[in-house]
Amino acid sequence: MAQMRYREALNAALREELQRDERVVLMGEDIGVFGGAFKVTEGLLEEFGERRVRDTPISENTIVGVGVGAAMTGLRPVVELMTINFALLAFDQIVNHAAHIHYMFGGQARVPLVVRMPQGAGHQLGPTHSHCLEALFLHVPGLLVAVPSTPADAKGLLKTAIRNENPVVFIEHESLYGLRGEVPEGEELVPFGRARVAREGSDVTIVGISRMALTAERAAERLASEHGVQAEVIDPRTLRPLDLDTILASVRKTNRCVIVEEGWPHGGVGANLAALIAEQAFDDLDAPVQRVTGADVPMPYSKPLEDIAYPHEPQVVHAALLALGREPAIAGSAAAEAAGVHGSGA
Amino acid sequence: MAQMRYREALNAALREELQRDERVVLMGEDIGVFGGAFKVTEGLLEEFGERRVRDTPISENTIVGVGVGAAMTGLRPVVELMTINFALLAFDQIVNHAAHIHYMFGGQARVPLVVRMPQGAGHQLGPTHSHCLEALFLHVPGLLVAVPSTPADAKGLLKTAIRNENPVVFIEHESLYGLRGEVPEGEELVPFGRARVAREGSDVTIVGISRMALTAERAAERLASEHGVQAEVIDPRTLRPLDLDTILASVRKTNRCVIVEEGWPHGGVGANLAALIAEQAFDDLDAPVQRVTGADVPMPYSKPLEDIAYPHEPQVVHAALLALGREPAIAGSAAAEAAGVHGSGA
Amino acid sequence: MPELPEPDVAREWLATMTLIRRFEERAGEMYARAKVGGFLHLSIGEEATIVGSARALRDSDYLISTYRSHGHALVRGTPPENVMAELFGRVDGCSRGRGGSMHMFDMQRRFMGGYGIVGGNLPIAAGIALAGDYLGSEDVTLCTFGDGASNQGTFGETLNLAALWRLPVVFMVTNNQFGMGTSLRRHSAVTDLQRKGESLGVPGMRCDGMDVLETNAVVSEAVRRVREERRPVLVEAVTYRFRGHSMADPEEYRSKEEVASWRERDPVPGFAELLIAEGVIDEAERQRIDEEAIARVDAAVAFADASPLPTPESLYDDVYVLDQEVRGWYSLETADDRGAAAGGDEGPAGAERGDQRAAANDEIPQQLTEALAAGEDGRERSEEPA
Amino acid sequence: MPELPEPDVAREWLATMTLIRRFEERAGEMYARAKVGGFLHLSIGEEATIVGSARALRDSDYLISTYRSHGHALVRGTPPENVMAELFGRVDGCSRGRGGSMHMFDMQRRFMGGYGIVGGNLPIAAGIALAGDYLGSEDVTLCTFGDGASNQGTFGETLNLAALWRLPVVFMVTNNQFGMGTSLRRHSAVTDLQRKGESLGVPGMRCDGMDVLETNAVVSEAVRRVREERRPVLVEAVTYRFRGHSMADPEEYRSKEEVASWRERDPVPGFAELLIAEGVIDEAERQRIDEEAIARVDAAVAFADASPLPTPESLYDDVYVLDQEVRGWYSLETADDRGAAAGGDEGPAGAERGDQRAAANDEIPQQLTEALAAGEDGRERSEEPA
Ligand SMILES: Cc1ncc(C[n+]2csc(CCOP(=O)(O)OP(=O)(O)O)c2C)c(N)n1
Ligand SMILES: Cc1ncc(C[n+]2csc(CCOP(=O)(O)OP(=O)(O)O)c2C)c(N)n1
Ligand SMILES: [Mg+2]
Ligand SMILES: [Mg+2]
Repeated sequence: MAQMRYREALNAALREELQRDERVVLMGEDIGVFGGAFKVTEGLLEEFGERRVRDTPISENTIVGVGVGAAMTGLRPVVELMTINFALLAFDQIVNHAAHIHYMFGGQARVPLVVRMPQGAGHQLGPTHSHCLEALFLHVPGLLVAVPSTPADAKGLLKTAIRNENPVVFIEHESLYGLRGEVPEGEELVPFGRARVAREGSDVTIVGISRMALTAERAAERLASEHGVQAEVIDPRTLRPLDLDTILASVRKTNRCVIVEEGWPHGGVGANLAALIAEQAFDDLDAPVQRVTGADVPMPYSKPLEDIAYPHEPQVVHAALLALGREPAIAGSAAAEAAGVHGSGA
Repeated sequence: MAQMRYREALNAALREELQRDERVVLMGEDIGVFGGAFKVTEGLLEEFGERRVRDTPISENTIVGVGVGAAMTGLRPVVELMTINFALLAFDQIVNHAAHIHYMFGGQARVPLVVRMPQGAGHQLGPTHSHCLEALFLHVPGLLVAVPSTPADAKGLLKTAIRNENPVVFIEHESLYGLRGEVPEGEELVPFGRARVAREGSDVTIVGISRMALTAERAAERLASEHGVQAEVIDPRTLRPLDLDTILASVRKTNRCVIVEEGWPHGGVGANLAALIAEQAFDDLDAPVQRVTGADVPMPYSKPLEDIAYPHEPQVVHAALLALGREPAIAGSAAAEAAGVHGSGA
Repeated sequence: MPELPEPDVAREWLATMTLIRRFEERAGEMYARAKVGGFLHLSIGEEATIVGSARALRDSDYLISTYRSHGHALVRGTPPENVMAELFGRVDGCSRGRGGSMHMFDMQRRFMGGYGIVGGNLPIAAGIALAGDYLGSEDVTLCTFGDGASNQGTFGETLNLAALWRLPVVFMVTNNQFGMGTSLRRHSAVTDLQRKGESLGVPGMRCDGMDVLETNAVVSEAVRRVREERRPVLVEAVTYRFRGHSMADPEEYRSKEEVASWRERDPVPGFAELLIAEGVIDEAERQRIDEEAIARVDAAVAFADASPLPTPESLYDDVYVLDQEVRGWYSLETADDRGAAAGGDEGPAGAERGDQRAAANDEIPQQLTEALAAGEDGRERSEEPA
Repeated sequence: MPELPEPDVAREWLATMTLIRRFEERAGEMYARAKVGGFLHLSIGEEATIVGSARALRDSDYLISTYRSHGHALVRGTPPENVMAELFGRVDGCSRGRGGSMHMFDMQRRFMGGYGIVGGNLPIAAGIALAGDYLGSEDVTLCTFGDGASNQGTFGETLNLAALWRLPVVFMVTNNQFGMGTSLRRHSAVTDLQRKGESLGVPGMRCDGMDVLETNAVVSEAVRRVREERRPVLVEAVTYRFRGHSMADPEEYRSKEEVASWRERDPVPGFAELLIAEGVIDEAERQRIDEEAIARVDAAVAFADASPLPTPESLYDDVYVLDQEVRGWYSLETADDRGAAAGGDEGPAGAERGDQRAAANDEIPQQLTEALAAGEDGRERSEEPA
């Protein structure tokens, strides 16, 4: 085990895969000479040269499309988009092409492409640079979607993504790049479709998506120390495929569930999980699934607004207590509020 | 009241608004000389001239962006995208720009833009031309989203959309263009955020989205005649804003709910509604909300596959009976299936 | 006039152009008889552009096209049987019935597909060229698209990137004078399309796309330059589609006279007459070539008719390439399955289908098929000519 | 050398360039002191490009820019107070604290905004020009963007459309030699950027963007042509940014010597010295202009510091323009509310907020503010230099 930052873990995964497989090629804006906007690709140009680490013009849709074509004919491209917000420019190549080509051409062509990008708020980057958009990708059949929250998962899932035969949307988080954690040395692949149980507990299940897995863990600590509540915290790690089993098993044990995500509430990951859980474990739920989500607004720049526009521990604690019937249900209110809790007391 | 096709109702709405307000301008690929790929704009170039009915080059992102800029400075542009699949090329202008400008610039600028487009399967157009993507738009704060299913609503909602001060994503359905129905004459605006109760009933609530509102109505007839079940059918008409009140009131009466949509299951409209209903009416639900959705596949061309990849009455009837506890719950199965029912028996 | 190729070659060109013509005429009939669904975009009138350009390629070179690509599949050697079967939506279709007219594909023959999104194939072409270049091959990629597509953002993005990275792509704009119902002059500020790459570092060439000899000569030169100099070239082929944009097009945007005057330059009889005039073939051989084409198309229709429709069970096939990393969405495997999976020995049932769906209802397809047969859904044929 | 303008005009140009310079230097300091969040993209070195071009406009003309736009707001007359307040995230910010450095806006002064998406402003510029043209005004739109943005799909799409529709836009590419850390030669196949519109029907011009006189002369001519001929022009302004792409940029992609040699052509002292040499101002006046700029910036900082932060209650303001058609998402209104709404008399509470959320928890902001003050979220400053 080594201590590594999330960024370094990603860098190590890229380096190891570049070393292992000559077909792996990196492409993206400023990933080479500049070393990557978030320095994830630092040093790779120097080590592997311009043939394998390719700076691109600013042309998001096209660089993803170049990745699609190269993947169809023998390479294993890893395309970096500087942030997920710019991926909206590449939505056509990601959805209409990468996701559908294998099916549309009757299985003849494969698109083993990884599109990496960070998401997330917290750095006051405002409405064009801060959103969490995993829900848009999770909707699309043909894509796989990973949302690692720890350095170990970042490395292990990225290696798996690069070796996978399907197009993978690999969503990192800007606020996690500096995070340190234990990372197993060498060839530790983390499989897709296996959730990580970050903390065991029997009172309430908290599912945290992307960075919110860590927020959920901190909330769980506080629930234990301040409220005597033992929360089980689950990080699904991949949203497509989804390890619903692990989540359902936990909910069947705790009978209460909170889902925490940073993205917008409507049509979000939380809504999807809440629907699945209610469908599969209706009789096991003693209270409605609570969703803690980002606020339903474009992300504002100003710090006090940004701070309350995405979830933090207090809301998660609050939602868990609500799920446990330990806080009064809050009726619908038109008053201003933070990124907040959806659901009513049981 | 006049009998009109859905297409003609849209055409009438455009004509009336062009007549009423000099600031209304139409833009889109082949909407002028060609009369529109689906003939929605037929005759309007002849009547209003090239200044107001503008054929554009094939440049989806840019024509939406031109609409944004024109809307910010005094026009009320109505942009047609030939189908919703091509809207993925314009996602950046729709989300990062149209949806966020009012907020991002502190309320100074308004974007009274309508982006119209049809969606939907049924014509064997294959994976790049058949999807239902309302869930992608419904996720985004700052947008309004309309999904009319009848000629009257098509006309009334489009007129409302054109007069609204916000960017509206107006989603028509390819298979509905030929549908006839009663349309009130003159200035009948249909407000946003008011569901249509298409059929009253007390046994089960069926919410149908876009074309699926009609499928739900037909299923309800069959439920009544073949199973003695009285279903209440609700068409929300707009997904942002959403008239959750009407849906909740119905669910509080029937205690059972089925949601029918044509789009993909994961992160779909149905998941969102199911989550909202479970949160707001947990104690009123006697069974899990059932979702009937399109299959989780890119839409295949071949007719027998396309036919089963989106919902029809039988699945809706089946889901309603499941919600009523009148059919055995189907356990998870790996076998092939049609566009299908999500949920388990209570 | 460029020199005639060897007689056998010239005969093959004529035969292929004739095959494409006869195939598409028949496809149109089959569409009218509702054997074919969706849209049907015919290239009738554009056969010289297709054959002239594709015959400038080696077998190992790649070809990539648009939704108007029956001819591109045929010229690459995809059997008409499989192209027709695709139109019929059958399992023997060259995309197994998944793609239809707009999404033909033949990996084996390096026909990298038809694409329904205007402009969508350009970046993919650059990627294919990149892979070939990277892997040390000499292969060139020929990417065809329409005049209308030259206004799409991917055009500028891809040409710039290809020039910058010196990718071996021949971009060929098939200028058939219209993007749907919008004439060149009404959609593109610069109508001299060969010049549209200049500002992007891509030199241009032009050929008369109604003349298979000139098209072949110009594209051959482009392919040679691209292969040797390792940088892209843009070729404009000036041509005309004789039919509507797709079958539903009433063609009100152009005059009958205009169509008639282009039809006078019909490339298929034109080339046949040239070969007769030059003594390469005689009238009897021309007849024979035509009859052979018709016979092949007959066989293709018979084959397609006999080919099975996909079964409902195949709906979820090939959404994903499945291996043990790819569990299905719902992942409803039991603890036992999981043990097996961890051991790397995963049963095919779960694995193949990826467990994508929870609440299967195997009766539904049956009920549905009946309901649909009864016409309850009231579906009509699409009216979009797109 | 183009002629000098009237002395008062020349003085104003110098004063504005100086103000932009001093403002940005101070903004950089404020960033280092964490008064400013997010990214901060400075235009230091590019002031002549900004002032020279903007002064070619009438007040009623529109200007639209990118995330590097403090100077564009200032040159249009937005008070430095409001620009600094925006950087500080305050309610008096020119975007009310919503946009920050990348998203400045001033509707009143027809500064149509900074945009964080590279290439995102081009179509919007065309739309603004369309509206002006449509409404019969003579207004011209000046759209500035970077060399890197010229590779984005919107560039080709928008220039073609603007040429086709004869829209009155001056597209100005501020060629500062880099898109982030990628030099012009490494991102664009054609580096003579004024030519990048030729294939799109947009004629090009070039100016020395370090020279405010030349920039003004060339852009004035472009504006005149565009206004009279009603068709777009592309102007390349050749310049250099002296600072990193944003504050976090270690600038390893270029040499100190290169930066130093461009700094010798610093446009602000350069123009001041010219005015002294030409006898328009003397050294004392130059000093005074500089001191005035510093004083204005001091005042701006004081103003911004005193301006309140937005209240939590304002979070949902202006997501939508609300009227009776726009109900909130959850629509939790009671039957009574609905009655009122139907009567067209809707209470402001529901209407203003649009009832966007169901489960409000008014205590949360309070708790959160405390938790965040305690540093529990472990947030760090963004390291992206984007
Ligand atoms: C992105 C996108 N926009 C619009 C369409 C609808 N459409 C299909 S073909 C076509 C015209 C294309 O014209 P051109 O590129 O000249 O090719 P041609 O059809 O003439 O071969 C249009 C607008 C589409 N398929 N994809
Ligand atoms: C669509 C998009 N892609 C990438 C980025 C990240 N980014 C911000 S500025 C920049 C470089 C732009 O260079 P240029 O257009 O030359 O403008 P300059 O910064 O030099 O003024 C990049 C890549 C972005 N903001 N938007
Ligand atoms: Mg064409
Ligand atoms: Mg630059």
